[in-house]
Amino acid sequence: MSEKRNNQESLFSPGSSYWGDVWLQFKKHKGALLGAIIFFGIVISVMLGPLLWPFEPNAIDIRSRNQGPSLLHPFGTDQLGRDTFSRMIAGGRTSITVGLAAMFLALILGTLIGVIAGYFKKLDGILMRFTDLFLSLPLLPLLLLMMFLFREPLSVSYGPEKGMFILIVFAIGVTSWMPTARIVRGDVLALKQREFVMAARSIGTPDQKIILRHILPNILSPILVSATLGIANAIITESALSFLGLGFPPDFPTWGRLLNDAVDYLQLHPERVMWPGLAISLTVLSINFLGDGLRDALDPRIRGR
Amino acid sequence: MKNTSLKKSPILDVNSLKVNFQTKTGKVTGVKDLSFSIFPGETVCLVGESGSGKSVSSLSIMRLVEFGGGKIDSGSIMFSSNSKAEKDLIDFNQKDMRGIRGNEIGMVFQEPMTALNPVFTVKRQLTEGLRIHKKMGKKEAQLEALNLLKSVRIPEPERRLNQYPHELSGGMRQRIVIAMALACKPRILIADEPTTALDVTIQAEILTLLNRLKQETGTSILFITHDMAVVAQIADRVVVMYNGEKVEEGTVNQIFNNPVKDYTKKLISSVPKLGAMIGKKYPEPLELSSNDKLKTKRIVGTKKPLLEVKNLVTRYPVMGGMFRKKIANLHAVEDVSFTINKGQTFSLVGESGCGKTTIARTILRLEESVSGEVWIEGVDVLKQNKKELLKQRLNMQMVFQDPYGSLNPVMKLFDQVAEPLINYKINQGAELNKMISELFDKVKLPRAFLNRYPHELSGGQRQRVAIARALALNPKLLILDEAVSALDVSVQASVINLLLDLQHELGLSYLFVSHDMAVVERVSHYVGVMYLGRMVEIGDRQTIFSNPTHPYTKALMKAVPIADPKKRFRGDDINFKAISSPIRSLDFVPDASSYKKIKKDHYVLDNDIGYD
Amino acid sequence: MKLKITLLIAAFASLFASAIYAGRATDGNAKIIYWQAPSILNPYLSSGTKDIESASLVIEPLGRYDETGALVPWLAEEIPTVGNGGVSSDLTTITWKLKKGLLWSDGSSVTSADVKFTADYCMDPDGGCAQLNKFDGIKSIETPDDRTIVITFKSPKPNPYGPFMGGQTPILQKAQFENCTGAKASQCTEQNFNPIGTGPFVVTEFRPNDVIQYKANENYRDPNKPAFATITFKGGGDATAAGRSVLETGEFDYAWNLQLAPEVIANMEKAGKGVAIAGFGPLVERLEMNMTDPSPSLDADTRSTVKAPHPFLTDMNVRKALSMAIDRPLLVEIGYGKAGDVTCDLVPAPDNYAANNDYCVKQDIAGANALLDTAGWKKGGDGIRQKDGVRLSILYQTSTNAVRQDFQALIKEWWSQIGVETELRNLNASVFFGGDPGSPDTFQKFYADVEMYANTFDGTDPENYLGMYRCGNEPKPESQWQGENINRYCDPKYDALLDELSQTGDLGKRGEIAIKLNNMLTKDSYTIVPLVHRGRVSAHSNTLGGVILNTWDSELWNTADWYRK
Amino acid sequence: MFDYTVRRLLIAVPTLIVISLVIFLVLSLAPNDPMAQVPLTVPPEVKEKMREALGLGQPLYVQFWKWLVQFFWIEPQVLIDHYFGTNYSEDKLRVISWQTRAPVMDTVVQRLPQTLWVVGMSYVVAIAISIPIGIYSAYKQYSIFDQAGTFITMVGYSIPPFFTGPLVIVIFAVYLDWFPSTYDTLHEVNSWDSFIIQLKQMFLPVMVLAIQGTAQISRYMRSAILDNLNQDYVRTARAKGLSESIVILVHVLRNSMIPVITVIALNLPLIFGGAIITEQVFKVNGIGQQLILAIYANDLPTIQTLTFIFAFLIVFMNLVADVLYALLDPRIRYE
Repeated sequence: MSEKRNNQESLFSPGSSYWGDVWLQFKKHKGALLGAIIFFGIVISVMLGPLLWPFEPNAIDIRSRNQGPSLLHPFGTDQLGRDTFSRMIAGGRTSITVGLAAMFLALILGTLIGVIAGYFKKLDGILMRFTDLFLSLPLLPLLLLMMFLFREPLSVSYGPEKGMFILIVFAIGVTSWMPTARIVRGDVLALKQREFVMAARSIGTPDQKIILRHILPNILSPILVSATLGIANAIITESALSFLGLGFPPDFPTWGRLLNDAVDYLQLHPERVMWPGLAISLTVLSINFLGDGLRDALDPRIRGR
Repeated sequence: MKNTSLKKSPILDVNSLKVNFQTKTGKVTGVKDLSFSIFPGETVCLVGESGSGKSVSSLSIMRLVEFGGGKIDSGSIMFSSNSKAEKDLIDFNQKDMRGIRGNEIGMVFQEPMTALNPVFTVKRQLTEGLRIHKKMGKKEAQLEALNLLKSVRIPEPERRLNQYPHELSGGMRQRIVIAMALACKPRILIADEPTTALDVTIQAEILTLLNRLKQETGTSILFITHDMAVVAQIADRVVVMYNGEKVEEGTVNQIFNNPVKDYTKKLISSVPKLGAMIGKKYPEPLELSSNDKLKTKRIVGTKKPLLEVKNLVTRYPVMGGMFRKKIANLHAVEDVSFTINKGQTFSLVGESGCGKTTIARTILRLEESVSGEVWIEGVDVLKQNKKELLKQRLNMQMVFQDPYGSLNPVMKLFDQVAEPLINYKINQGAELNKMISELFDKVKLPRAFLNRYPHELSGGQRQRVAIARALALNPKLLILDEAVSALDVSVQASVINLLLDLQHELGLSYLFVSHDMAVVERVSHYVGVMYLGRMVEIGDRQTIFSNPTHPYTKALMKAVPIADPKKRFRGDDINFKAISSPIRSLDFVPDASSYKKIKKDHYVLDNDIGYD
Repeated sequence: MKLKITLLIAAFASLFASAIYAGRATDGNAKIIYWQAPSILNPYLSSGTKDIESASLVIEPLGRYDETGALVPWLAEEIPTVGNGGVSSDLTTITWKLKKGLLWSDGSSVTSADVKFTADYCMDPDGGCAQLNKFDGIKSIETPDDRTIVITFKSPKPNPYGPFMGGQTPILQKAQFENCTGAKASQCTEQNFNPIGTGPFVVTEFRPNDVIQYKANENYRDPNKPAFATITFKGGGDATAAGRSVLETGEFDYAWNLQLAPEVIANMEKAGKGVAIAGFGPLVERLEMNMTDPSPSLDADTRSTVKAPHPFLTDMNVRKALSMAIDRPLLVEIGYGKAGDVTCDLVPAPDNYAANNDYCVKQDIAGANALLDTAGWKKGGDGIRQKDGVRLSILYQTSTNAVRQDFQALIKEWWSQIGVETELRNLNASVFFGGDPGSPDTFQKFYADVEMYANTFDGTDPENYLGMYRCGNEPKPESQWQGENINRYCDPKYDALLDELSQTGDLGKRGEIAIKLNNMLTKDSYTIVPLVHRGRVSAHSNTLGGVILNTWDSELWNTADWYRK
Repeated sequence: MFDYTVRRLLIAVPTLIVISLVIFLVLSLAPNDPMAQVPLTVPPEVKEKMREALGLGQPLYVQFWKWLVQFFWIEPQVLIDHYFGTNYSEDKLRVISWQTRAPVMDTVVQRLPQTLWVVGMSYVVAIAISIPIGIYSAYKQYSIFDQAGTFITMVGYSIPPFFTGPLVIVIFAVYLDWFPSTYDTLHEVNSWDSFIIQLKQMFLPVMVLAIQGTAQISRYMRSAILDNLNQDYVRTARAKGLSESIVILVHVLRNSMIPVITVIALNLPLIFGGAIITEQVFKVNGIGQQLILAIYANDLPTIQTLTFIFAFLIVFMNLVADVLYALLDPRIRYE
């Protein structure tokens, strides 16, 4: 044991920080690097796209409807002559925002529950039962039900799009925190046995400070990894809801919505399925690779090699 | 030892072996240049500190190093097998190597807890090699497995066959690993730190077992260890390694009595030898090099009590059954009392699970006790509420065993040492910086380390950081829980000296928790020996070591290997009594500890605790 | 309409064809796919089209509507009219006479008692009958003999063809359903899943929400029919898959109601396995203008009620301009293709009642702008017209549905060209049409300025349909927001004309009045702005013969005549 | 082992009851109305009558209690009657679907086998594909195979089944005409040929579902194998001279299966979710499709029963996984 560690030690050039090291390892994972580049590329183009691209996603141009890809409309136009590229950008904005927001919610919930369950022994039993309960709930039906339940009240108070956004984020968030909670709990339990946590207690660090200073920074790796998986999951779930007719309203583009609308045109205008399909796959894929690389980079056992 | 074997030709001849590892920063050398040979029937010890390349060498001989990313770059490993003439193992492909592994060379690893596959029975794992190499049938192999278990002296061998590894104790598991390695009667047994993870009594048993097996079967042993005391107990010849290279080679007597190289000398002098303190009333630092002698300080301390532990009881509930209810109690600490004087060291010794660490943690209220009192500075720590306790922690601080685990890997060292000061709002800004810098000076760490992260430090350096952190609040008592056990000998010696220095300088009191009798002898004023949660013997250090009275203390003393080849274990069969379980049923009422006074400051437990 | 002529020709062709085929149960198996799966085979317990139509292969009414909307006798010998004496001259009784020798599929005879039982079954107050409105106003039913049924109404019924006319009200066998009346109706699973009927087929297996297996009825009244020995009726999936399985893969012979984009259907047809056919009933997609003020600032008792007139939609010029700005042919092209027609009428069919207006066919943005200009609606700085501080800002709501959202987007675009600002809103169909008085989002509450949906009427008589727009029939808090006068239209002249219609028995006269009523709502007042006359597109394989698409009755009304080419 | 299993069972019971309560409450709070799909031509009074006939408007606790009794007391009796010819359940009110007016459980019994077949088969296929991929990827970590395997399985994971479904239909059913696009639920297997037809019609839905599972399982398999490859016992096994195939396929695999089994069970909700969509796309008459139809039709008793059955299946499969876990891992067995 100790020998292996010493070996590792000698490998670290002095002065390198923890994150610098993670970055070094991360760079080694070519897939992850590519994934990161693609993902951030997609995010940036989706966020900045509307500023640069001349077409509005909802601007109708009846004369140029159902066009294939051209220089003017690189992705073609739809049945109302709306520019598909600008719709893809608008859709990506929603999909990625939903993904990120739902992921954050799930992460916060999962981490909170995981940390509390792992750290406070008294609450562990009940919180884990609670987690198991959620894990046994049939998610898709539950999601569908939640759509029915809350879409109206929310769209009244926040408008159909914002209301739907809140609902979808909330619904995906509260149904996908469990794996994070489980992993985090396990790691916190292990971490609690580590002597530096005990040392922190013995030097009088209060519980909440121990969690903030010592526990959370050290469980960042599982959290980050489940974050990447969470984004991917949320994007797919949102599109599945759109497919079942329970997502955003039809005039509000998201990738799932665009894909679903285009499925009918699969044979007639195959490019219409391709764009959103490609966008979803590419995003999810790149995030997954990103997560893979992060996991490897953050895992000290692998980092040494 | 007789050197008749030297006349024969070696079984194994390693010649300028060079092993590299491919890592992200390029090639890293595991073994630079190593040559040695093993002759029939002899035990060669490969000794060195961590990172010296000794394990890599053994794995290279087995050609297992390739599975860990290593590559043998050059050199030769000539092996004369049973049947064929001498061959270079480096030329073998992995398929041919399989005929050698387990068949002609057996191997035993360090961790008996993980070396066995948890999901297969002992029988299955024992017979596997036999069926492959010896082409035995199922029945035959089973019979042979039973014989093997008998030969490694496992009690109830028939029952063990159908058990799973987790049902066995660490000592039993290591015996099974040894049985597995010896199953096909190999010409060489490679034992890679086979006793490091074991308690001393079990270590002694395993060492005698290996010695005996060697005599019975004539197997040569390549024994890898970092522990000079173990080397002294078992080796015929010793190869000292440092940084991937051989430093010195010679017979065990040569190495211990007339080391040639400085490194070897330093290594030998760093090892605390049991009995080295005979006749010295007070602890004093180790003499690491000849010029250290001048600065020998004796630590006298005072006779004023600082900490008094009275009738401490700590139990843990054992959950089980269908409803996960409390079904039993683990009696970790049972009616223990002792006193620590100001400026002195009280040591708690005992084997794993005896409750010594629990006591340390209970005093700090890191674990909660069932009953008892812990008095320091006129207050009972166990009765204090959370707020008062926080104040109390200013008096006591702890240093933990694992230098890798006791520091937060993602926090800068400065922040970690400053944390207690920030918690107690003692200092801020420039003054804080100054204070931390001084603490680093105190533990002899360069100030440049302040902004580093733990992984950039070596084990010893980390332990110094941990000590600095513990000292930050200027406590009166430092609880050292196996604080030097995980360190390499040379590092261990310097940390011990640092601790003694600090005690001398600051008048600190130590509660020193350790399983290493030799270290305890070096640092203690008073010693308490623990067994199954009870203090079985307590007294001043000299008395305990010169006149162990309780049978358990005696056994413990007998089991400690001494770093002197002249003081080897005698008996053919050392068989210590297995430690019984501290788990008792809920209605079990333990009797209060009663002690027999042998003389002043020397008490022996009178209760029947199942050890005699 | 051209299409109808084609259909007629097709019908004749099939008549000839039917003369050719060999006889009962000789053509093997036919496969029908409905993308909505039938869940029950009793139309009295479900109003779903899928359920009614899948049941229509088994149980039959006394009379049916044919593909032109004309009444044809089915189990009855003839359609009773005032002319043939079947309907009393005071329009209060109707007398049906069953055909001779009719047998149930179990071999027993069909009698008038079965018919009377069926009426009693539905009119049982505890039964929750889905077709109860068809039996509205019935005073008594007598069965003077085994074949005669006399239905007496409480008041004159110019259109007495409610009960037992069309697929919704087929005859149930008394013997089978005797113990299933009232509250027990829903527990008779076996009966509801396998009703004994007089139709060309009998159920051999029913898997709710999935598949029905039929075989030819041995006791069917025409010994040479049906041609198919068995029929498999598969339900579920989506319209695309259903269309594909008929038009492209040829796995099925008949697919119902292909609500697909026109070009998608056209593309599927290219595979050459089958053809899409269209038929039109009176279904109209329209805009309804809210004549009352939906402003959220009003309290619940006033909002969208007649107490508060709408700030600008009460101006006829505004409504007219809004209608003029719409390019209906484009809407048809994008949304419905073959399955749609431009219409300016609320009642576009049947011919007798259709006004056949064409005032709205051509889009006229300039005209609309000019109209608003002269009416005093001036464009403000933001391009939105206003008058006396009232801005032409419209909340335009409809149910969630891809075609409707396309329409919304297009219409919003056109209206912006005439200086009208539009906010779009779409609501889940089950909420929008759900009628829950607690929900603010039902189409009845009309908390919007304009809403779009489609509606139609049963059978061929629009009296009740036009009667919806009677004064006082508007949804309001006092009526728990129930009522059909969605746009809160109120014109005493309209009501008087409605009264006249209810007293008129003569078909020609009725047509005239209905057209007048239609024009009052559309052409004259623009209270209702019709957009598209929606038809239905179904598809059948090239080898399936005898299909006559009928939108007035069950699409599967003539399966007895279907055959394999 | 026995204690362990019984404890798991005992935990499952309250879990199921709480789940049923959650489902019930969520459902009854939903503002959907079973009459919404009724055509506009049906007047409101008639709708009101129909609504009453469905038994709406009773207090919540009465409905829940009624459902509990019907589901846990009467339905088992029906089952007993069915098998033993007794008539305990006669004239007792069962859970009746609003849509079909038939006992929900009758339809469930009819449809459950298809769902179990499709989900089960896709699991088998997914496991059969992913385990070798996982093992080999881990064994040759960062090799071309590993990278490609990762890529392909992730592509499979990232494409949602509602997209793959129509896609494979267009490719394999429309253009290539290899497989049918709809699942013939009436098909009976009674000969070799009909068996082939059955295989053919199951092929597409099973594949679409399996693709999703494969990605996840092989990822977990890979990391479990990686974890175990670093373990000391692997070195011990090699030091014994065992061949690599025995080391990996016997020693490592058995240990790696332990966490993977849990993951497989934990993924069940996801697969059931996928099954709902796949059944919808291929018109397989499983309970997933039934659920979607029931949701569209606001058929409360059916939604309730089906959601609960899904929950039950998940809990049950988790239980099976726990027991398997214990069978594979002797450390748990004697806990």
